[in-house]
Amino acid sequence: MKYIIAIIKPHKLDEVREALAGQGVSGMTVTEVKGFGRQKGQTEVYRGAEYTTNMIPKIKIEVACSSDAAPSVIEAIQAAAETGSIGDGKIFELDLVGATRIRTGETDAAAL
Amino acid sequence: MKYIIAIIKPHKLDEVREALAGQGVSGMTVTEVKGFGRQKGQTEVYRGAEYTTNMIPKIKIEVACSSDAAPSVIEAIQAAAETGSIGDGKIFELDLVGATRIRTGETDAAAL
Amino acid sequence: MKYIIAIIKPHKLDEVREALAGQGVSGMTVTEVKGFGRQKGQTEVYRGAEYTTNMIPKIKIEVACSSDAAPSVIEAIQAAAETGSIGDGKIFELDLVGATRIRTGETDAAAL
Amino acid sequence: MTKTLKWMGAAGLSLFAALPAFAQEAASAVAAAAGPIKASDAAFAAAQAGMVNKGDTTWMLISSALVLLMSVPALALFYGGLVRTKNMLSLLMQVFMIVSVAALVWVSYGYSLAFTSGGPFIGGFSKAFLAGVSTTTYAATFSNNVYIPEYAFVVFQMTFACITPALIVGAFAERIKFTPLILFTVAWLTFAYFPIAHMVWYWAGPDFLVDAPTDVGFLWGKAALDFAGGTVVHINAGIAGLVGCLIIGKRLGFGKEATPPHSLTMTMIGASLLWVGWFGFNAGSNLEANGLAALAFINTFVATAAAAVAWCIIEQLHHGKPSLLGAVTGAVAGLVAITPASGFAAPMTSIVLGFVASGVCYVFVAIIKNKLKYDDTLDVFGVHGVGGIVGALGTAIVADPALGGQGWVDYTVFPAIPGEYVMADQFVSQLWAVGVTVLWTGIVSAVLFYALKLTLGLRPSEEAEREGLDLSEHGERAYNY
Amino acid sequence: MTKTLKWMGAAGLSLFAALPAFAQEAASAVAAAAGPIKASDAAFAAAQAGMVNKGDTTWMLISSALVLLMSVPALALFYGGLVRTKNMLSLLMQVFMIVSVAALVWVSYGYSLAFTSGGPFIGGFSKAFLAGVSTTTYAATFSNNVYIPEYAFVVFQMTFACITPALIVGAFAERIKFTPLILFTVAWLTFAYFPIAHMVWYWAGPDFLVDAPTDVGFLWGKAALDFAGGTVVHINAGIAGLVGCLIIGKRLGFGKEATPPHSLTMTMIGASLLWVGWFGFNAGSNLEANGLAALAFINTFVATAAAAVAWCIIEQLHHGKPSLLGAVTGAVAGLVAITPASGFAAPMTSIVLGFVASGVCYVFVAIIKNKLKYDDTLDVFGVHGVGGIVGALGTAIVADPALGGQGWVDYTVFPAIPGEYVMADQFVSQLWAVGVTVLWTGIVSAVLFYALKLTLGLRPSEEAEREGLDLSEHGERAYNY
Amino acid sequence: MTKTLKWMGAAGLSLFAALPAFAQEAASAVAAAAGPIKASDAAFAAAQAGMVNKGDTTWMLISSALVLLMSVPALALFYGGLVRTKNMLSLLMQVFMIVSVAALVWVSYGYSLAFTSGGPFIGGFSKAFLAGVSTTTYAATFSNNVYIPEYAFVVFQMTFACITPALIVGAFAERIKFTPLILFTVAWLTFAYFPIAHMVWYWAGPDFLVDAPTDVGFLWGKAALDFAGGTVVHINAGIAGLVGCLIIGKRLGFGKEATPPHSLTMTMIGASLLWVGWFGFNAGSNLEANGLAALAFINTFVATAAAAVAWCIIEQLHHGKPSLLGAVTGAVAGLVAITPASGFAAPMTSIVLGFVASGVCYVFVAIIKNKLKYDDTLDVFGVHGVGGIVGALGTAIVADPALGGQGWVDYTVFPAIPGEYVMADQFVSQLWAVGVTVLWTGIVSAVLFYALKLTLGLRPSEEAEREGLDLSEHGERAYNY
Ligand SMILES: Nc1ncnc2c1ncn2[C@@H]1O[C@H](COP(=O)(O)OP(=O)(O)O)[C@@H](O)[C@H]1O
Ligand SMILES: Nc1ncnc2c1ncn2[C@@H]1O[C@H](COP(=O)(O)OP(=O)(O)O)[C@@H](O)[C@H]1O
Ligand SMILES: Nc1ncnc2c1ncn2[C@@H]1O[C@H](COP(=O)(O)OP(=O)(O)O)[C@@H](O)[C@H]1O
Repeated sequence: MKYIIAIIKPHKLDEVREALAGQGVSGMTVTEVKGFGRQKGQTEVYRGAEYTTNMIPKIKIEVACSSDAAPSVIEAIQAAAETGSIGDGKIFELDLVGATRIRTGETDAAAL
Repeated sequence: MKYIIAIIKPHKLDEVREALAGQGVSGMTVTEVKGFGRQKGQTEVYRGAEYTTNMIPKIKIEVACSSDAAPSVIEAIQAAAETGSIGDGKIFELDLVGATRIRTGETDAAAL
Repeated sequence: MKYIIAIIKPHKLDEVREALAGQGVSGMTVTEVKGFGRQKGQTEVYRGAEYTTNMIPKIKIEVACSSDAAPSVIEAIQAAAETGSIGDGKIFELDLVGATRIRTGETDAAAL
Repeated sequence: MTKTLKWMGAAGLSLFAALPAFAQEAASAVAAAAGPIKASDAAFAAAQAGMVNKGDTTWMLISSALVLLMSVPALALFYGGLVRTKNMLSLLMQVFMIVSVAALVWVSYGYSLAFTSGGPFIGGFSKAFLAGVSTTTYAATFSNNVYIPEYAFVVFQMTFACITPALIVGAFAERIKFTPLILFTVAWLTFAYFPIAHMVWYWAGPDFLVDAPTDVGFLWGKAALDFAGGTVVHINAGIAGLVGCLIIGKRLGFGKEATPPHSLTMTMIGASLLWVGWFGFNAGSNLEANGLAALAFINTFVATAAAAVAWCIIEQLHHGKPSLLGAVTGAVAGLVAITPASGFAAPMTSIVLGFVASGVCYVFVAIIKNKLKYDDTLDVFGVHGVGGIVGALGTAIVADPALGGQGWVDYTVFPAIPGEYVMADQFVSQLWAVGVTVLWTGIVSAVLFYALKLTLGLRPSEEAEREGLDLSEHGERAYNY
Repeated sequence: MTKTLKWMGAAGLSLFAALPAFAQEAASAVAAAAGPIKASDAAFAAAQAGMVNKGDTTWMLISSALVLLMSVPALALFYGGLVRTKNMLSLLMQVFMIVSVAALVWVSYGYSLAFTSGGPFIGGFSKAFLAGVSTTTYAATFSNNVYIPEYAFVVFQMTFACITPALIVGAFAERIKFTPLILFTVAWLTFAYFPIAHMVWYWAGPDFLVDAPTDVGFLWGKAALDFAGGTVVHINAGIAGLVGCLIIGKRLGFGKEATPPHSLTMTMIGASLLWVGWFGFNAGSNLEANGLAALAFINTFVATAAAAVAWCIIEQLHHGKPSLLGAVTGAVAGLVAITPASGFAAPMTSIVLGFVASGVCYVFVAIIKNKLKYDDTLDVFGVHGVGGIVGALGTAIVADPALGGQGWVDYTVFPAIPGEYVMADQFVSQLWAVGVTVLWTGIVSAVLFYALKLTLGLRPSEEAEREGLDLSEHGERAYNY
Repeated sequence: MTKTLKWMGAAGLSLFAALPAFAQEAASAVAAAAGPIKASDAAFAAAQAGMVNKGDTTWMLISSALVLLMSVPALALFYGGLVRTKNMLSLLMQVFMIVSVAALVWVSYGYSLAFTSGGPFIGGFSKAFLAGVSTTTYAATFSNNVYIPEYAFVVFQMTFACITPALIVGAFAERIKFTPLILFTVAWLTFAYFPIAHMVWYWAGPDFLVDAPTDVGFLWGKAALDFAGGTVVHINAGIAGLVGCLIIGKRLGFGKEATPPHSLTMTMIGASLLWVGWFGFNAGSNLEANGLAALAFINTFVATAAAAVAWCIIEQLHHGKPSLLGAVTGAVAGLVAITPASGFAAPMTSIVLGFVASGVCYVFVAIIKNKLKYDDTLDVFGVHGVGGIVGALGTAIVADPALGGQGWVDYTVFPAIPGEYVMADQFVSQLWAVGVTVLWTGIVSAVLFYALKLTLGLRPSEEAEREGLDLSEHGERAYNY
């Protein structure tokens, strides 16, 4: 199984969720994060003091899926999250050695 | 070593913490996340506009532990977090190749 | 490639970011988390009711990097985040099997 | 401010009832001596000065402060709490600056255009930049031989000119550029607010009308009853908002993205302070602290309570749960509806009016709007426009003395006497006021919005809108927790 | 409102001292002519009208607005800030709707039951639906020959009836169903608040008591001093809250889960606005704008300041740190304690009263409650109940002219004269008021809570409680950042 | 409160213009009989009592409530919103407790030191603990033969003593220990505020000055004009703040870490309530509800609006975007600048003053401070110090009758008569007031801050500061969402 972590632009969340649903991915976990990278943030000015933060609000999506599903899941996310402008984000793929559904105790594939 | 990620219902956090303490797990990292899955959220109505969000507030727990401890840790979390109703959450197990304690520079087992 | 997760004290974020920049790390993802460990929190008193929370505000940093860069990245974080007092945090290293840049579709090394 | 030939006497009489005996003596002394005072009187100013009561002056000043409170922070919070976090600050900014700009426009030429003699549709420039206004000039009330410092009247009226354009912004929240909005505000005040205020509120005054029975605004002459601004403020703003949201268009993702209020806590604070401030708006509009002001005060209180309860009951039946947003929306609908009727109704009829207004507004806000799919984001039309119309027409009913109302009084004689009330006639008067206001402001608003849309443009770029107006228009965030 | 035979003269005399000379002449003219005015007088209404001062009317109207401010948003925020995020909105909703419902009940029959002649324990229905109240009817003050518009009195008293039941909800916050709470409110007002208000506050009035010395409420007859409602409002609500939290039971996870206030910022805003609004509550209760109102105002200010300082000092000694929550809790305790004494004490004795009340409340809130482990969630009993009792009994001390107090005045003669003050007797009168209030409201509240618990049920399901009342009861969230 | 020999007549005359005829008669009767009333008069108290108007009493009480509103919650929120979340609560706490402590100090000996006869620099202890103040003692206004209850004057002045030290804390926000701050407050009030208040505001009163022309404070004798406290409150606090932030030093990470305001929403609420409350501060300072109070009211309104607009325009030009923080900062700068001029300027000159003050403050806040790199965290000096000086000096210009100002009136005769206005002379008087205030408060503040720094210490430990004062000083968090 794979554990996929995607960093996307906040307003892309709905599209990504739909795309994943299209892939039959039944669940995901979402976290509000701040991203640091090439994209530069808006300049904020408070009483003449300028702040240009590079910490950009992003959404982090975590999805566990079977190894076979992984490529299509990644593709789906990439397609849905893309805007073409800097800051679209990344998709990271990790190995998932085990999964358990708390409610039932089912494990691995059955747990997803 | 293993890196265990558990998604649980928010009100279960204390019980899970106690359970982990019982397993001699000295530490953990907790994040407020939103979960998407089988569980359906409350319908909210604002001036006649209905929203049924599937993004349910959840708590994400990250615990690093030795490979031997992993099974009992997972068990402990599962037992403590279970309510039996949909949305209890998942436990994911990943391989952890290295750990470092910032304060001392100790690594691996010693760092946990 | 490696996926590095570091838990640090919030006020150390800027220093860590500079240190990583020094290592030529172009990006990272930051999350506000709560940490549970040896460090004890401040006692809060509300109308005589005392709370001593062990959930300490921490910052979680996630950095994807090449396997070769990993050791120096970890070192840099450790050096920058250290204060010597309990609660400085941890650095965890996981294997990263794949990375994709959403904007371009580039993968792996090129995606970072 | 009821500003019709007819009803004024109501205040007049109740005043005579309420004035301290010795004052009465003083007053009637004057009256006996010279009937209504005349500008020609040698002792004119002194005579007026002798008719000022410090209790009234205090009442007008504190009422003015209460109406400012309604704009900032109350309205700003009521609106701001309902938008998404990324636009919170833009709402606060829009309301705060509209109030500031409107105040400057008001003292520059607004007061003069609205409250000096001119044609039936607009006043003149004789008091531009407050020329001739001083600490020793006085404004008439609705009672014979009762005056207040003119500066107090200027500032009280100013607060109305400040809040009205601010009410409009809710209709197109989250998607308007700041500078064009400010330009719109100035133009709209000039071509919509001041004329309508003049039409509805200008008149010669109780002691002077006798000699100048035609020196009145157009709708005033139509004898419409509007105690505190149901037409000038609420219908006026409600229609402008509707026109605006139609011309500006829907928000990005309207109907698709969920846009729950980012802080109902702020909305509740705003609604509560609106309620508190509205006493200055309604009871202050009596221009005197007497039994009639107390009546307007209690009517404002109970109509609001009734409307809040009604909305909750409807929600309970419709959705199974009463909500805070519903309660405060109903409360505001009740406040809007009682505004024109506050000095005419009885407490019990006010409660009925509050119930009815709440129900009608609910239909527009929660049903019709969702059907027609226009994006009146914060329901400016649904609450202020609709509630204002319900109140304006309802006033014809609740004002009937047969229902315990205050009726109207004939001001063409001195001292004023009660007039004979015919509900049907009054209803026609009310229809005139509503119709003219809707048409006038609808046309003016449409012209102004289109002009700005085609020149400066009204909407920010898609990206700016998506990022939120706080950052894109003002370079700030509302919260940095 | 001090409503005892005894003290009224205090106001009476100070009024005579304060009234403008010419008014005095006018007044004494009346007096000389006919002594106290009589309802039988042909010129009755006119005579009363001649005794109304617009300064007083303004004061009563603005005081009413200030007391509404105390309920919404002040009390709602003070309470809401102290609960967990998931229940914030339910507190705002409960307070807002209790105020709305109470207002409707008040004008329907509450005013009549509380303030018309009837038995010593309850009034009649002669003024139900405000029958007979008009812009030309007047209410008595505490001075001979001084009146205010009756509508102003009705609305001022209404704000008290609105806030009292709202105070109760803090005791069982985070665990009550909305609809039963509203039903409780209506029943509790009817069987607890109106009778106690009548017992403590009803009397014939300064100009009429002479002829009807027995036309007074029961506790009034006991000559208890309660300037602004220590018994009727605070002890009444405090005891009802205690009974409620005992019958409803503790919150889930009480004692186990940490439940820190979700926003002390909101609590501080609420406390500050409570302080500001309380001037209307206490000084407004004088019903006139004279030197005595100014005394009540300054006493309210300094007692609060003293209580806030005292709480901080105690915390510094007890926990090593003064806290904001402590400061505002102390401030409210001081406000509660000075309420019954505000028009009787001197500023310096008010400070002492504030210090004492703060200390006693601290013991109940921070020590005894934690010992006894009952879940009076927001310390309604600990602050309002206990503070109210301290204030009610302390009034007997601070009112003593020997300590600079205002004492009492004999109203059975016209014009009123100062009475001879005996602290021990007064203390007994205060004990009567406290005892009767505690017993009456305790029994009524217990009966009502049990009745509802056994019928509709008072508590939401465990799951609903855990999810939070905002979503489960109202289908909303307070924040969507 | 303008407190100079010169201008008072302005109020005097406008009063004679404004007073009800019968009152005028009454007054002139007294005047005719005995000219100014004399403390020696047998009928002294009664005579004064006959010169009290309930409209004025109501105005002073509500104005006092409005000024308390300015401190809590307004100032606390305005400041608190601008700091980081971890220090929010410490600001709320500091303001709340400074107000409480100042109130106790004021009634203990502050009022006596400031407002009893003594030397030109400080009063005496004759009214310590309010000895001799009762419900039947009265305070003079600025009009002959017009009085208000002394308690009302004591409490109104008290609110000024409460807010002034609270203004200071913004300069060294996020880095001061609580207890030393409270000690500083008590000492600073005693050695800086009371003396300056006495110098600027103490005088014998309009009816007594004739016989005691030298019984005045030092700066009063210099004939400086300060209607509502530009010197005593704003320059005084602004300079103390500057001295404080220099002696205490910069925050950790100043210039390095970004410290954006944690909640501009709270800051906007605070600014809005400051605006509303400021009407009590400025118009209340007239001590009477007449045309002059209405003038001060409208001037306060439009100067603020103008300053807010000006700041936005400057930001638009300088940074390309107008910001909410800029708008409210400008508004406060305008409020500060109009304070000393509010009863002297005309509305149009007030607008000019608002524009100018906004521009000058912008330069200090947004440019000079960043250049000089001192950490006046919330711009207490940049807004209150600088704005206060602009206003104090500008008053000499706008008060000129040639520019529509109120000028000054000679009080050494009875009744008062207008004086001849020489702008240059007046400017010199204003320079005196500014210079003495700056020097006096600068020296006193420096001594006090150093003394505390060397004894108890002013700053928390680095770790405590980094963790935030909320937890380290008060053991609480502002938010637990
Ligand atoms: N090396 C990295 N490790 C973890 N997250 C990263 C890394 N680089 C970028 N990110 C995340 O991806 C987001 C987008 O990256 P950025 O360089 O801004 O744009 P792009 O992905 O288009 O090159 C960043 O805001 C950050 O959250
Ligand atoms: N494939 C997945 N990857 C990551 N997180 C998931 C996945 N599926 C579910 N989750 C998380 O687990 C939570 C519970 O899942 P859900 O399907 O609602 O109930 P259950 O676990 O009882 O089947 C979700 O809210 C989500 O946070
Ligand atoms: N086993 C663990 N798994 C995940 N995170 C941990 C673990 N142990 C500690 N942490 C994180 O590291 C932080 C610091 O750990 P702590 O024991 O308090 O201090 P130190 O790292 O100096 O020993 C904790 O607050 C927690 O966020």
